[in-house]
Amino acid sequence: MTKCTVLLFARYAELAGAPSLEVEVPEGATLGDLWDRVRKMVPALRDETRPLLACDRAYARPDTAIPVGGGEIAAFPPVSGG
Amino acid sequence: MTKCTVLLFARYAELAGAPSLEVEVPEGATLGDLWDRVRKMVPALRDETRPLLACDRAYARPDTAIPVGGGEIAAFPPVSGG
Amino acid sequence: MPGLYRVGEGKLDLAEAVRAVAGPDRGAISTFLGMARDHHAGRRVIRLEYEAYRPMAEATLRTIGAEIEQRFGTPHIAILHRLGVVGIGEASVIIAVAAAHRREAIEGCRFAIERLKAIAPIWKKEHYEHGSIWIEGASPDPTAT
Amino acid sequence: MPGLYRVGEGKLDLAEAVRAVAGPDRGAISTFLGMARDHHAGRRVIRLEYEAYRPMAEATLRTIGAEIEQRFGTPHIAILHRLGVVGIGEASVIIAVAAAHRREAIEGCRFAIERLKAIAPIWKKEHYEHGSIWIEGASPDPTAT
Repeated sequence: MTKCTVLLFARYAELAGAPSLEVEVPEGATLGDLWDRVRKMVPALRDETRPLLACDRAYARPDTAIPVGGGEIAAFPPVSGG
Repeated sequence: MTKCTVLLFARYAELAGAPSLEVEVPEGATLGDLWDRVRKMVPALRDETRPLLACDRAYARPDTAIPVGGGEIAAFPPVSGG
Repeated sequence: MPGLYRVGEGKLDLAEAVRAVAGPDRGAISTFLGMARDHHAGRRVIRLEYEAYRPMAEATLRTIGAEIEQRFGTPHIAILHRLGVVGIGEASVIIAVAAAHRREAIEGCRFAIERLKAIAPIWKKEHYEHGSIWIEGASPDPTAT
Repeated sequence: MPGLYRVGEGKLDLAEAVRAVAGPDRGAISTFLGMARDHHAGRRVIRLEYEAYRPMAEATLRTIGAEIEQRFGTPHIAILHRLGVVGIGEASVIIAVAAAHRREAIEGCRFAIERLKAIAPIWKKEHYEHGSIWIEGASPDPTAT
């Protein structure tokens, strides 16, 4: 199992009540797998089926493999800066 | 005859050696007639056959009649502000 | 690389952004200021609040700068985004792009604000007299560029 | 009518232009600065000098402002043009347009500089180390609009 920290922002952080979560996923898991795990852990996030995902500070698709060692993973709603 | 003051700007003023000229034109003359007169009076402006013309601070075509009393007439080269 | 990219607390200063991009070989500077507005969708807004995934947001602004340099040929770019509470009438974002000619400066500046809104991981919360709401953009896929 | 229109001597102040257009109901401000550049067509420029048919130039700037209001729906416009000697790196023209939304501010500002260059009776003289020359625009007919 790989231990990952998932950073959450804006509404996701408010729903989770925390700016990050620790999650364990099997070797070879994808970002999508990780997010499915988060949705099971945090009922308030259950309906968030299409988050934006980032791996090591770059946008990544759900089928991206989690880097060895976990990397820096983030999940967040559509952006609204400006 | 109507006595008109023609304001000149930029290169035209330099060529004429003055920022304005006094010109007399017949009643009913147009801006184009006035400019032809200027070109005869000032040899340095002889080749300036297509000036921009303004009457009372608005662009005007050469076939525009000179207002009764003369108005405020100006002639100048293509603009280059900005 | 020239350029000024910052995401952080504190009032934004247009003069700082202009100074960062100006220079004797540049005939044009285009700037954009995003200002906190007192209404949205018919509702009175009393203040804004911004949050960012800060290191990724700063990296994103630098990426946008690199895109501008490639597309418009000028590296003279400043992109500043404020975080935390932004009072009505204050700037939440300031962009400045300088170039030899106006086309590159104007189009580079416009490109910057459009890209920032589409891909920078920054979120705006609108506060009303009663309650507040996170605004969420339409961008379904910031990676599709 | 709101709006700030001026043609005259003295350094231009971007902050003044922004203050003149800003307000709590405006979410976007777009500005343009035309800067005196140190080269033109391969030749080193040591300073610029501007002359205007001043009353007509100011009237023209107001006309451009009215065109912007009609096309882009915002009256919050500042157009300032400097006359006389303008040192390299200094601004010869500053435009600011504010609107509720960015599209109107950005397109209004761009419209302003394009129109100003096409129709405002203002002329630029470039000074070189040896000699100077009046620049003349391409505009054959400013009345054809």
